Amino acid sequence: MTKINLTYHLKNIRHYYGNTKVLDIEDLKIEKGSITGLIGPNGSGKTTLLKLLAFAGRPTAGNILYNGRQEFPFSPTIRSKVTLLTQKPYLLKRTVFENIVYGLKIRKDKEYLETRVKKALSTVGLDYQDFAPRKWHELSGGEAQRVAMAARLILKPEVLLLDEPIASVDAKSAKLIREASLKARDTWGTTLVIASHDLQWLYSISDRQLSLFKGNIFSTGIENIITGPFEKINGESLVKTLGDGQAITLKGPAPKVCTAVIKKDSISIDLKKQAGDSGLNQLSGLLASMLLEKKSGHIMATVSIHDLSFVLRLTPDKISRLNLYPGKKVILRFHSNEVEWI
Amino acid sequence: MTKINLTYHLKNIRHYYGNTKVLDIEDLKIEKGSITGLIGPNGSGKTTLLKLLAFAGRPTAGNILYNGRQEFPFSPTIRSKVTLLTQKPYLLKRTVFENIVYGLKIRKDKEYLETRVKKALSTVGLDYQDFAPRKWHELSGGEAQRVAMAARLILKPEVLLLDEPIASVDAKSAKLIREASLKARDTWGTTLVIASHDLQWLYSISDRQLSLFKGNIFSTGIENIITGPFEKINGESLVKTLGDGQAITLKGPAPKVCTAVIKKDSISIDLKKQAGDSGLNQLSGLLASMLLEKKSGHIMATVSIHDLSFVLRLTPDKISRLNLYPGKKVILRFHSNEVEWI
Amino acid sequence: AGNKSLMMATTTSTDNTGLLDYLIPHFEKETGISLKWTATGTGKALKLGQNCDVDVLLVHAPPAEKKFIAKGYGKDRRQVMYNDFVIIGPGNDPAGIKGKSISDALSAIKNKQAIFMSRGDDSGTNKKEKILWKNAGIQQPDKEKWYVQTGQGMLATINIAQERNGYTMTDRGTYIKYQSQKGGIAPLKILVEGDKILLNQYSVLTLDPKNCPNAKYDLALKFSNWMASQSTQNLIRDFRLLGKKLFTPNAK
Amino acid sequence: MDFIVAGFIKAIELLVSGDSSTWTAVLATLQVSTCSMLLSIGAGLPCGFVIGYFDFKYKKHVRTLLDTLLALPTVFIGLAVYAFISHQGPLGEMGLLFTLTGIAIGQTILAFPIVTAITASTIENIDQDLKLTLVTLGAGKRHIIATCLWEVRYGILAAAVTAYGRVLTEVGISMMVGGNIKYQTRTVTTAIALETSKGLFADGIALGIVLIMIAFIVNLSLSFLRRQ
Amino acid sequence: MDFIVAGFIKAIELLVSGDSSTWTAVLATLQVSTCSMLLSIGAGLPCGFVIGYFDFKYKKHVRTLLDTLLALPTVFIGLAVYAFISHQGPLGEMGLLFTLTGIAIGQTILAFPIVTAITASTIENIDQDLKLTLVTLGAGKRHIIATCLWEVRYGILAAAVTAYGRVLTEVGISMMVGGNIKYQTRTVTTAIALETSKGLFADGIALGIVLIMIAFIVNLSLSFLRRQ
Ligand SMILES: Nc1ncnc2c1ncn2[C@@H]1O[C@H](COP(=O)(O)OP(=O)(O)OP(=O)(O)O)[C@@H](O)[C@H]1O
Ligand SMILES: Nc1ncnc2c1ncn2[C@@H]1O[C@H](COP(=O)(O)OP(=O)(O)OP(=O)(O)O)[C@@H](O)[C@H]1O
Ligand SMILES: [Mg+2]
Ligand SMILES: [Mg+2]
Repeated sequence: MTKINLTYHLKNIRHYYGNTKVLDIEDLKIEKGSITGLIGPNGSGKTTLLKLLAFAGRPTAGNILYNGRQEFPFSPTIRSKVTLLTQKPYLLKRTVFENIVYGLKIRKDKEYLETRVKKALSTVGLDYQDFAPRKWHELSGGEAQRVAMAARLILKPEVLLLDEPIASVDAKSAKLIREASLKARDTWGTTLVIASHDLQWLYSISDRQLSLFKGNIFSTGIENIITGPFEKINGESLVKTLGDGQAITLKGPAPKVCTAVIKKDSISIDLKKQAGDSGLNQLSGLLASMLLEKKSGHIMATVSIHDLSFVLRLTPDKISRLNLYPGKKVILRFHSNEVEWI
Repeated sequence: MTKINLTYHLKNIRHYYGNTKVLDIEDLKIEKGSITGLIGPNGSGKTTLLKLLAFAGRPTAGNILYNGRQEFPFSPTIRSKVTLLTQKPYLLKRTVFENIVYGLKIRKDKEYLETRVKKALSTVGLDYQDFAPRKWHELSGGEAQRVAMAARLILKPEVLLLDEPIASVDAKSAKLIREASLKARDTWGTTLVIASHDLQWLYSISDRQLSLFKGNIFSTGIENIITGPFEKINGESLVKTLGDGQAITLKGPAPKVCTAVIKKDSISIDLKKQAGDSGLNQLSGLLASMLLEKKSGHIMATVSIHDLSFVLRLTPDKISRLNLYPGKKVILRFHSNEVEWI
Repeated sequence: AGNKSLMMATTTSTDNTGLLDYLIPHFEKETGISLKWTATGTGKALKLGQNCDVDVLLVHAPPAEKKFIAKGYGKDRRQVMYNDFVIIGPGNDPAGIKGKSISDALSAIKNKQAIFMSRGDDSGTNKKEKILWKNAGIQQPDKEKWYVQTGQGMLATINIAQERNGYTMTDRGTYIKYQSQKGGIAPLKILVEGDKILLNQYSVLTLDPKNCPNAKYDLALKFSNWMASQSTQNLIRDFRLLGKKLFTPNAK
Repeated sequence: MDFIVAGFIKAIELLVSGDSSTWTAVLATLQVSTCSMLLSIGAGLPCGFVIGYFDFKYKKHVRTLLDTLLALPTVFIGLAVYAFISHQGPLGEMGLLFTLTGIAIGQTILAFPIVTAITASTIENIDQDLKLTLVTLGAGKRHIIATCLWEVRYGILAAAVTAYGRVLTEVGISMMVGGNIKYQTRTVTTAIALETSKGLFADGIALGIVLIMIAFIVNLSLSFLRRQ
Repeated sequence: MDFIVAGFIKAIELLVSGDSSTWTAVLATLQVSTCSMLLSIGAGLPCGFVIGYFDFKYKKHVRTLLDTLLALPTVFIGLAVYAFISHQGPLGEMGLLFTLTGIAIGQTILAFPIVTAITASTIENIDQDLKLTLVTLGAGKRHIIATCLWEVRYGILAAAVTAYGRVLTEVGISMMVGGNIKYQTRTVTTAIALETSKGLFADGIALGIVLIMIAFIVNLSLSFLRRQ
């Protein structure tokens, strides 16, 4: 019963480049028709994970179940149903038209090509007359990216994996790509996994967010990561001193990897410091931006504390109450126990 | 006197690919030590303009004065002083270290290479031990982008042209790249021109913003562009009806190109509609995001009206007064005369 | 067989002089047998016979031919014609061999260390040359500076001799061709000729059917007979290269 | 020197006068070279693709071997083919000796390593992103081969043209396997060798020019495939 | 067939016994091929770069011409060089006829179009982004040439190896210009031709194997340049 709705089930995946482990996922389930956002700094393993999900390579260890069955690269199921928009889209040395129909031709699907290409191009905001006959190199960076996207959308895939689809795309096109992605899910039941550094955009499209950090996955979405080095004080407290003199104190077993995760729900915001126990961190910073999370109606706020950024989720209520706006000085508060070490 | 401080002076630049005009700049001056932001949708000509500024090609027509003198591709001045980070950074098939020192070696500058590479890598947030010995293909997308950036920074150029430097870079690195750019200007007097789709980031770094649209330049920064088609009413009013039933009415001579520009300073925000003359557009929409413009302390607000986005600049005062937060319903107001046609 | 055709291996001299182009149409007309030939060095021609890749041979290396038959590869060696070899050299004759006997001439060349070009390719001509050294009582030269082995055909060797101002031994036919190519004023002249030992005998060989059952023995025999027939012998006698008589028929 | 000039004049004469021995040699040359090129491309492209595309354990060794095969002397190939198709060889029954088919077999062996090696090194240069893109668009193995080869078509063209030049000009195989039989297996190159051995240098030059003209016409008709 | 087996055995004998005529031929072959390869690479790489890198008006025509030159018959080149360096030729005074230097000149002419054509088509495949990157990093013309060639080093290697195979195996030039003079200008290939014409097929095969071994050793020592 439960398995029937899982598009992917990853078990004990480890992936190495040479001797370096870049992916370490114990268990990850992706439901049919869901849109999963993949967040993480450069080199955290997003592209690697997407390639594995596309079965463009095999993990060094572990199993990937697709629709409950173990599948392998080049299996016919995968080939016809899963498609990946690569991070650096590569266009074949042909016209834009030929590029877009390439996947269809492979599937021996050759009907109404013109109409379908016209539609695919308009979904990414490009004009058929102008762009279809162009050669692959007669495009700007963002135009090429959008052509590659159109070549994926036209396939009506069961799974659509997008690796930074809006990296060099303008705001209007980013919106179009969001709409096209949502439409794919709604009309064809497509499952999407999308990696992006544009959090606002990613939050506006995805049902659930996964954070990747050094190959480890955190399924609760964007989190605040504080990297070491920490100073050890009194045997159990770890302290990171910021450039402006403020300090963060955390509790935990002597960590070797020295990276702390503080969930955004553990952080609260205020205008002034309060009295509290010694374990309470109270840091003063500047509210940098406020973005609407469309689905929940909540607001994602970014607070800069010297050279660290913290993200937290606020209600409109709270904002009105504290009269918050970007540029305002605020206090962030979280307890030194509210930390996970990785 | 005035000319002495100009790094670039572009006069009557026209650039064509085949028969298509992609750039049409009558007069553009870029001051020494300034940081210019280049904004514009995909295909508007940003990359083309940057290539011309780098003297990597000649404009079809027109002159580019560099430090008051007309220069040409491959002239020794340009070669040693101007450098461009291309939109699709290309790494040579060598190690990261060799990639970063390539430009120095060309300049026969071979002292303290290791120390300088270490510094350049740390400026873009990469660890020397880990990355310097890697081969060009053993990098993630964002890491490659940052290596390319380091290879430009190490040259301490007189002019640094950056084409979407943070397109696939994480938030932390985007910050580092901003700091490195500012530092380059402050310590070496570098002139920077930066194209990016990330307006928040671009506003946080640039002194002045140029908008490109279909090869035309608007030197007042980000503007609101409304593309046709328009319906003509009463011989002089042009009306664009939005999907949600609202309509925008503009005045102007029968435009052929059908693109309207409304400056952000002509737009005001309110919570309720007011009485006004028939030329006043009052559109209801949703406040989508608020970003801090660090330098001015103003806030850049984005308002979604059906499928159009409007950008305007607000003071903290105004925000407090109207109690604005992302997600709030607002009214935008501008007069139908306040329009430029291109 | 429906298509009566014969494959022959021969030496380059018969082909290069044009003799075959002159004779074979007669043969084909008279017998209705079509004849193809491949012209190679004598050694390779015999090898092709040994491997049964041809049906008949026309060659000029009597000792090798006899060995070929003795080994059971060939049969019916029939002498059909001869021409002769000559020693040629630069007009100023630095070794002074003009008019001398063949053995004296070779000794003079050796003593003067005058350049001598040898084909060194084990061809019929080369084999004859080796016999001449032996007859003159001179140990076969090989690495001596004055003894140059070209490993090429006759004409190429003559051309090299001319470039190097050296002596060489050649069949008369090739010399006539060389002379004509130089417009009659060839730098290399005939200096020694006429000795009986300089005769160059051509023979037709058929292949032993025991070794090559598939070879067309009967047709080969027909060709051999035809070559020896009086009318053909007359044709050979009448053959002229650049106005000069070249081959003397001597079929028995 | 004069014979070079004479050769040029003679080349035109030969072609214009419709000299039958020249024309049959031209025809024979075209036949065998076309045949051997088709065979060697048909076999060499897939082999070159496999060697260039995949990473396998002994790849470097295979490449070294292949590069070594580029130095197969034509006479050697001629001898080896002869050994097989001579009457006493294992394929003697087929009667391929002294035929154009025999020559074509030898020339295929000559051209195959050239096509394979250059194709392999062209394919090796292929962008990793192209591979990934094809796989993720659902291309099967045949599509990947076809598309990759098409992406590097200018490199493939160079491979073919180089091999063609080699095949067109080789003498050793044609001589050994074909036997240089007039009106039958005489090709332009064996004819050149013959004329040269006769000392008719002008004729040799003339036939050489004829050969170059063949190559020129072939390359001209291929040039529409080139990048504009 | 037997002579192939015999040839293998003989090849080993020849090398082990230190047969002087074989070893001088091997030495001569190495000398001329090394010399002609150095010259043709020195000239061919820059030419190939210019043709492949720049867009100029008659580029397509130049490419067609170059491809045609790939089909220069060796005998033709041999004759042409002979015409210049024979005693009656314009360069007769230099005494290059029947010398290894003469052969090397001819082989350079043979290898030059191969190196140039393959280099050009490799360079043509270069990423536009590489060009732009180099220019914007301040590379001058010499740096651009050097770096581009280094970026496509595997393609260049293929060009060199192909040309080397051609030079190593050619007979026409060595025969015509060198004269196949024993202990002097006899190369391995002209020796093969000679042995074959003598009917000593096993010896021909043996020398062929010797030549292939030379190529193998050269390629083996080049293989460290290959992509790992
Ligand atoms: N080689 C080319 N041939 C023809 N047209 C081209 C070529 N390169 C770019 N163009 C066109 O020129 C226009 C400007 O391109 P340019 O690359 O400068 O845009 P851009 O502003 O950098 O866009 P992006 O944000 O997508 O990078 C676009 O319309 C593009 O389609
Ligand atoms: N071919 C390779 N060889 C060795 N290491 C590699 C290779 N490709 C990627 N890596 C490393 O693997 C890690 C994960 O890379 P990946 O491309 O998955 O990151 P990413 O999350 O997609 O980053 P980005 O945001 O920069 O695209 C990085 O540390 C990277 O340096
Ligand atoms: Mg990535
Ligand atoms: Mg661009």
